[in-house]
Formats: sequence, C-alpha cells, structure tokens
Amino acid sequence: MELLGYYNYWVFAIVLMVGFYAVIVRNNLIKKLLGLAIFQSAVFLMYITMDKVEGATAPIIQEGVTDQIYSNPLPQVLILTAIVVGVSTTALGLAMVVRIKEAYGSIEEDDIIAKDRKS
Amino acid sequence: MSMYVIVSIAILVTMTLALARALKGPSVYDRVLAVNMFGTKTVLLLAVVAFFYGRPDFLDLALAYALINFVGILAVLEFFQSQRNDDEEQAKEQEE
Amino acid sequence: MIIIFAVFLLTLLVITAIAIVRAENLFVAVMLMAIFSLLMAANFFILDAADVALTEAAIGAGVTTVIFLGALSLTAENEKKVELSRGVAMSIVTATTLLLIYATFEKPKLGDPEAPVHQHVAPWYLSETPKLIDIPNVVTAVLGSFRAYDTLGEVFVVFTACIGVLFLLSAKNPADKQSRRTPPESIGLRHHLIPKVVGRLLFPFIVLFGLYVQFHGEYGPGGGFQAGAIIATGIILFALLEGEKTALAAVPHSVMMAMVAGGALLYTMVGVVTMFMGGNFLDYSVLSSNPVFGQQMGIILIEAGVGITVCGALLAIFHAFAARENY
Amino acid sequence: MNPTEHLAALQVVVPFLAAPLIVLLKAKRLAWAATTLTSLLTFCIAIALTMGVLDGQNYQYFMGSWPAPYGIELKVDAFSAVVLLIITGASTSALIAGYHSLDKQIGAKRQPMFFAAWILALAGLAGIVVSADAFNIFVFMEISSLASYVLVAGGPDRRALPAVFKYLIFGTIGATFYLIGVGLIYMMTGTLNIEDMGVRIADVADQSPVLVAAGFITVGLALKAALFPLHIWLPNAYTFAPHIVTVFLAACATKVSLYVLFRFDFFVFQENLGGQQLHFTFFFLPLSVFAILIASAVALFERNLKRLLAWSSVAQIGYIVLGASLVSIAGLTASVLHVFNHAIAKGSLFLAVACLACHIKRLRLTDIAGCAKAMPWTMGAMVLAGLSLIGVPGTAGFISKWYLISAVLELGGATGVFLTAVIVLGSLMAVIYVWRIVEYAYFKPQGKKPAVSEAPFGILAITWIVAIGNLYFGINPELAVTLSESAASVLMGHNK
Repeated sequence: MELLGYYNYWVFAIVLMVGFYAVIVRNNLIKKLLGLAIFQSAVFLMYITMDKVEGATAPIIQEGVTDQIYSNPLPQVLILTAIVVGVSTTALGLAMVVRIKEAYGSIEEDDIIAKDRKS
Repeated sequence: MSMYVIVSIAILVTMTLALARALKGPSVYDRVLAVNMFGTKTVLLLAVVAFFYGRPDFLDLALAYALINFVGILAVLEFFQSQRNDDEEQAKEQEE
Repeated sequence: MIIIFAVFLLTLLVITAIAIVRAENLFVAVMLMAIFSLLMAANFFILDAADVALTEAAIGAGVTTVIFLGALSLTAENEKKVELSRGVAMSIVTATTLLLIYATFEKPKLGDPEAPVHQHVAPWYLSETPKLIDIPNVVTAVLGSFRAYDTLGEVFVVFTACIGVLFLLSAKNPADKQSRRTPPESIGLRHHLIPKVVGRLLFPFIVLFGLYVQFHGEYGPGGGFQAGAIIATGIILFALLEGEKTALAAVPHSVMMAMVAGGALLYTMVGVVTMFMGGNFLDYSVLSSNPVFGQQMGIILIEAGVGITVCGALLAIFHAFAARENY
Repeated sequence: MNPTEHLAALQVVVPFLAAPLIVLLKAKRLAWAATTLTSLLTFCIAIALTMGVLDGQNYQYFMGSWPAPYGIELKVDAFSAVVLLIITGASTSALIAGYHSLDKQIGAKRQPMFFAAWILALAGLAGIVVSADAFNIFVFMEISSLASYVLVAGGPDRRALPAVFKYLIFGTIGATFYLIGVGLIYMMTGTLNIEDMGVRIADVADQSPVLVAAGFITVGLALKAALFPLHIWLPNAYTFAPHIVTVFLAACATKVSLYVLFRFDFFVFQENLGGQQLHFTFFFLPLSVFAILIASAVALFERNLKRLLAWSSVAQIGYIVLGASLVSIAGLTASVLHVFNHAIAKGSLFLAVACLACHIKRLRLTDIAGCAKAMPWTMGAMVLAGLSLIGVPGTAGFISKWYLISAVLELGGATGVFLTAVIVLGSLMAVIYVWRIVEYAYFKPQGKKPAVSEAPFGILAITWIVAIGNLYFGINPELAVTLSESAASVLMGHNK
C-alpha cells in the first residue's frame, strides 16, 4: 500500500517512454504522431497526479458545505491548456503528413529519404 | 458504499474484456465494437464514481461522454464507407 | 478503494499504450488511441480533475479520433514493418525511464496533503476565489481570471493550428495534374437509416448540451473550451450524416473563419478595454463599479471568446481534412 | 491609459490584436502591409523598452493586476531588451525585404494565413521573452513553434515538408521535456513564477526530482536551441524554408530558447543546486566546443549555400553557449553580445541570399558561380556580413569574439589556451567557408544560366542597412556592450 502512492508516477514514466520510443523508432509518420500524442498525454497524467489531496473533492465549491477540502485547481488549469496544445500540434502534424503523402506518395520515413537522395 | 464497489468492479471487468477484444481483433469490426463498448463502460464508471464521491452533479460528464462516443463511432463508419467507395471505384477502373 | 481502481485503470493504460505502438494497422492504432484517451479521462476524473476529464473526453476521444481518421483516409492504412536504429533508442528510453522512476522516490506521495503544491499559491486560490470572484468553480476562476493570460495564449495556439492546417491543406495537390478523376463526393451516412434517425435526434441535444457547458462553466465542470469542442463535435456529426456539402452550406467557410478570428479578437479586446478603463491587461475588476461583478462579467466574455474560436477552429480543421481530395 | 506603463504587455498584445484581423484581409498586399506595420510597431515598443532599461527603469507588469506568484508576471530587463530588439528588428527587416520575394513563393490566397502565422510567431517569441512565469513561457513557446512550422512549410520545394515534420517532432519533444521539468519543480515548490521558484527551491534543492527537473529543462531547451548534437532538425528546416523566413528564424528563434535556458539556469538552479555551476560548465563546455569545431567543419564541405550558412549557425550557437558555460560576468557579456552580433551578421547574410534568390533558382554554390558581375551590390553586402561572421576587426563579429577570448583567457591555464585555440580555429574555418562563397561568386566562370541583373531596390536597401549595421556596431559597440554587461550582471546578480 505504501508503494501504491508512487504508482501513478511510474505509469507516467513508462507511458512517456513508450510514446518516446514510438517517436524515435517507428518509421511511419502517423505512428510517430500517435507516439507524440501518447508522450504528451503522459505528462498530463503527471500534473494531474499532483493535484489530488486525500479525501478531497474536485475544486468546485459546494454551497453550504464548510468542512469539505478541495483538490488543487492549478495543475488542472495548466493541463487544460496543455491538452489544447497537444491537439493543435497533432492536427498540424497530420496536415503535414497529408502533404508529404501527396508530394512523395509515401508516409514512411525511409522511403522519403530514399526519394530525396535520388532527386 | 459496498454496492458502488461491487458495481465498479463489475464495470472494470467488462472494460478489461472489451479491451482484450480491441487488442486481439481479429477483424476491424470487432475492434470498432470493442471501442464503442469501452466508451459505454467509461460512461457508467464515471457515473458510479460520481455517486461514490458524493458529487452526483458530475453526471454532466458522463452525459458528455455518451454523446461524443456516438459521434466517434459514426466517424469510423463514414471512414469505412468512403474507403469501400474508393475500393469499388478502383476495381471498376481496373475492369475498364 | 478508489485508489485500487485507479491502479487497475493505469495498468490498462500502459497495456493500451504498448499495443498502440506495436499495432501494424494504423486504423487499429487510432481505435486504441480512443480507448487510451477514455482511460486517461477516467483517471483524471478519479483524481478530482473534472474539468480536465471533460476536455480529454471531448478532445481526445472525440475530435482527435475524427482528425486522425480524416488523415488516414488520405494516406495509408498499413504501416511498413521497418524500424530505425533500435538499440540506441532502447538505451535512451530505458535510461530516461529509470531516471524518472528514481526521481519518484523523493516525490510527495499521491494524495499527500502536506505536499508543497498544496502549501503555496493553490490555497490562496481556494480561499480567495469566493471573496474576489464569487463563482463556485475555482478552476474556471483561475483559468479565466488569475491566469487569464495563459488562456489567451491557449486560444492563440488553437488559432495558429487552425490557420496552419488551412495553410498547409490549401496548397495545390501535385497529383491533380496526373489524374483528372474527380473523387466521389462524400454523401455522408444519410442512406443508412439507424445512424440517420439517431443522429438527427441527437444533434440538437449535443448543441444544447454544448451551450449548457458553456454557460454553466462557472458552476460546474466545463467552460468555453469544452463547450466549443462539444458544439464542433455536434456539427461534425451533422456533416457525417448529411455529407460535406450540406454541412458547408449550413456553416460556410467564411463563417468559420469569422468565428476563429472573432473569438480571439473578442478575448484580446476585453483585455484592451480593461487597459483603457485604467486597469492592467485583463483586469476585469474595472469593467463594473462592483469589482466582483466585473470579474464575473469578464470571465463570461472571455469564455465566450474561447468557445467561439475553438468551435470554429475545430470545424475548419475537420473540413480541411475532409475536403482534401483523395487520390 | 498611460502607454508607458503597459509597454511590456503591449509587446505581445499588439501582434495578438493584429493576427485575427490579418487573417480576414482578402487582398494580399494589404495583409503584407498590415503585418509590416504591426511588426514595425513592436520594434518601436522594443526600442522604447530598451531606452527605459538603459535609464535604469525596471519593467514589471502584473497581468490582470494579480500579484506575482498568483497571477502571471511580465518582466523586462537588459537581457530581455536585447532579445526583443533582435526579434522585432529581424521580423521587420525580413518583412520589408519580403515584399518582392514572398509574392512568388506563396499563392495569393494563402498569403493572409502566412502573414498571420508570421505575426503569431513574432508574438510568441516576444511573449517568451517578456514572461516571468515558467508555464506561460511554455504556452508562448508553443505559439511561436507552431507558427514557425507553418512559416517553414511555406517553402516551395517539397523537401520542406519532411524537414518541417522533423522540426515539429523535435520541437514538441523539446517543449514537452521543458514541461516535465517545470512540472517537477512545481511539484517541489508549489510555484510557477521563476523568481519565486528561485527563492523556494533552496529548501528542496538536494532532492532527486529537482535534479531530474534541471536535466529535463536543460536538455529540452538545448533541443529547441539546436545545440550540438541536438541540432539535426535545423539545417534542413533553414534550407528549405522560404528565404525570408530563414532570415527571421535564423536571427532569433534558437536564441530565444537559449534566453530561456540561461534565465532558468541562472535564476533558479545556480547556487541553489549543489554543484550546479560545475554541472552546467561540464555539460555545456564540451558540447559548445564540439559544436564550434564539427559544425564549422561540416560547413566547409557543404555545397548548398543556405545549408552552409545553417551549419554555420549551429557553430555560432556553440560560441554563445561557450561564453555562458564559463559562468562569469565576462563570459555572459560575451554570450549576450554574440547573440546580438550574430543576429545582425546572419540576418544580413540570409538577406543577401534572398537577394540572390530573386534571380537564381537553386542555391548550390555552383549555381551562384560568377554572379558577382551581375549582382555586385548583393555580393558586396554578403562579403561585408561574411567578414562580420568571421570576426574581422572593425565589424560587429570582432567585438563579440574579442570579448569571448578575453573571457576565456580569464580562466587562465591550459583550459584558457585550449579554448582560445578552439575559437581561433573556428574563426579560421569561417574564413574558409566564407571564402568559398566569395570564390564561387567572384572568381568562377559564370554558370549555364547567368544571373541577369541586380535584385530589386527594396530588398537590396534593407540588406545594406542591416549589413552596415555590422560595421556600425563594430565601430560603436557601446550600446550593445552596455546592454550585454547589464544583462550579464542581472543574470549573475541572482547568483549572490
């Protein structure tokens, strides 16, 4: 039970690195973007983990309840922004992939490099 | 309290089963169904947890999930439809 | 008890993440990505982040999946089985993971009320919000007022992404020269009875719910960003059902651009007006003789700006992908 | 409203107001004009801020009037002023020069979007510099990065697309690393304000999350700053971007990341983390030496003019980091000075490249053979800027190299001599690669398709104005030196 308090952070580290691995190793550009999305989501998990307070509830103040404690609102605000940044990056990346496919006829990195060498 | 716990465990088990189907496939339709089911279970889990935490007003969230899940699945269907159209057209061109 | 559920969900999350990376069929990977984001959202909810869970659901499971599918239908479905230099990558990844896990042991534990994050700044938000802004949702108060400048930046991130996607996808397609074949026009799903009936029934409710999330954001989870995403999802549903053309007739491109620019402009203008009224940028207190009321007014205005821009931007991005000719 | 109070905020608000309006403009010339005017206005604001800083004024601005750790604080000191001048100046001169060439490279319908992205890149970069809040810096970093991806993707060659995709992947990884680092520090201190972090971190400085955070922030920002060996995204992105965009980005984009890196390191980590000063030196000193030597060596053999200059940029980043890695007033002064002088030198070099590109389509060295006859003014500006890049006395480049060498010699001993040798060697290699350009342009016979005539007057005039800036700041370095010295003492001042 003691160690479970860190479990979230371990999952954060593992998921982060699974995404990172996909970004650097996979050859397919869409796969890279999926990896990038996982990579960013892992960071969201880290921030949200910090905000939890034992026995607290979401930071929306209930009227008439005085002894309630609330979790930390700040990491939530930051992550709301970060999620938006994540989806924006993904959309832009996908638009590039579509253009690459049209220009090169492939979305595999090694094909593209090979085609650039030829020209 | 214990009722919520049992319900949550049941939902978690169903979620795991749905996930297993999504991972194993074998056909894409299995996976689409699995994703849809997973979405439904998430809705239920959120509803149960909202009651568990004593904040039933958070049912809003479950509602949002339910609505959006539907759109996601429709997008998948449309994706398959347009792909099939493409395939048919290619087949026609080849015949010609 | 809930913590154990969370641990279970997190384990599923790791499995899903690994499966996404291993999947060879990209469509399967995108489907699993939807599950990944649902799991993530459930975790956020368990960790008391209701607003974030709502956003992750609308964005991760909804919009991201739709955009990925749009891109997939323009590219290829299967991945070629080649991996780049695996050994180096593996060692970098393992080293970083170990480093991060090493760092955890001196971190405050999950839920520890004594953690430094709960000692500084955050308690001030929780105690001052009822006095200074007087709305129940502290997340909205921080988002809309205390850190409104960040939110302004966020709006411009969406704005940038939107014009970026439009810029990229408005370039000429080099393949057009080779084949004159016009692609089949997207007819939507209107020939399928069940989606049509259910979809038409749901569409008004989704939009209504979006408006509710927009205006209820001060009291419950939600706000401009989530509302914009939900309404955009509703209109995307309409586009899926009735086909591109009808949807574009309902919300033409110029309207989308006006929304994208108008929302961002509204937000910035609120800030400029507060400057002219003698406050600092985005200091809503000067908007009214009663500073608390001024704050509430400011938050409502900027949330409207956020909602309009996000809705317009997501729609424009969706249509940009959908309208791109598949060859 | 008294505008002088709001100057720091206006630096960001003005372009933010302009961007949505530019998107809606239909006529492309109008979009260009609006963008240039906005950029000019921000340049004026930057000048006003710099003058205020020189008068000893301290610009501090609370967004929404909320006090510091609760709200977001903006702050402008001498270091920020230098970087702001570079950003807005580079943007303005590039835009004026772009009147002719952008028209050819980007279709009329897409121009409003392109210019909106430009102004957003400017707003993002300026936003990073004025902000004193770690998370806010992340948000603006993303605005500027997304906008610059769009700008680079405007390049006509299809190879721009994979290059910009790589740029996106690396940029996002860098920014996410930074976000992880900020999160870990926030976890241990509970604050996001950089100065507040510096105060509160002292109690927890020996704990592992903070050390790991320092690592992530350093690596993430080094990635964005294209510090060797994390530079691999840079050469292609610069090569295939529209020429005018290269002028803008080469002059300031990587430097802004370095700005954040130095600020974070000197405000938060130094003196708080045990041995940070040593770690900082041991991490950056070897990397900067490698950057100078290897990137210059690659530039020697490069056949494409733009890529050659891009590699030279990687080497120059090495000089900047080398100065800072010494962790001394003299070193930092040299660093900041080089940020400024290199921006002018590289800016004018790429402007000259844009002039060449008016008539020469591909920019391999063989393509520019003999072009000096047809384009004497362009090549004149390029030679002048090249001299500054090498560091010939009388040019701006000389001043920063001089300060750098004297900072290195302050170390004394074998290290001092070795580093001096590295700097001299790097400059010698610069002589060779600049000479290669000159050799091709002046002494090789003309290629198949000789350049017809000189570049249009507008772009040439701007190129010469910036090129003469190299001479001006080489002969009258007081302004740059004063700013750099006070920037260095601001950074080191935190280091009690």
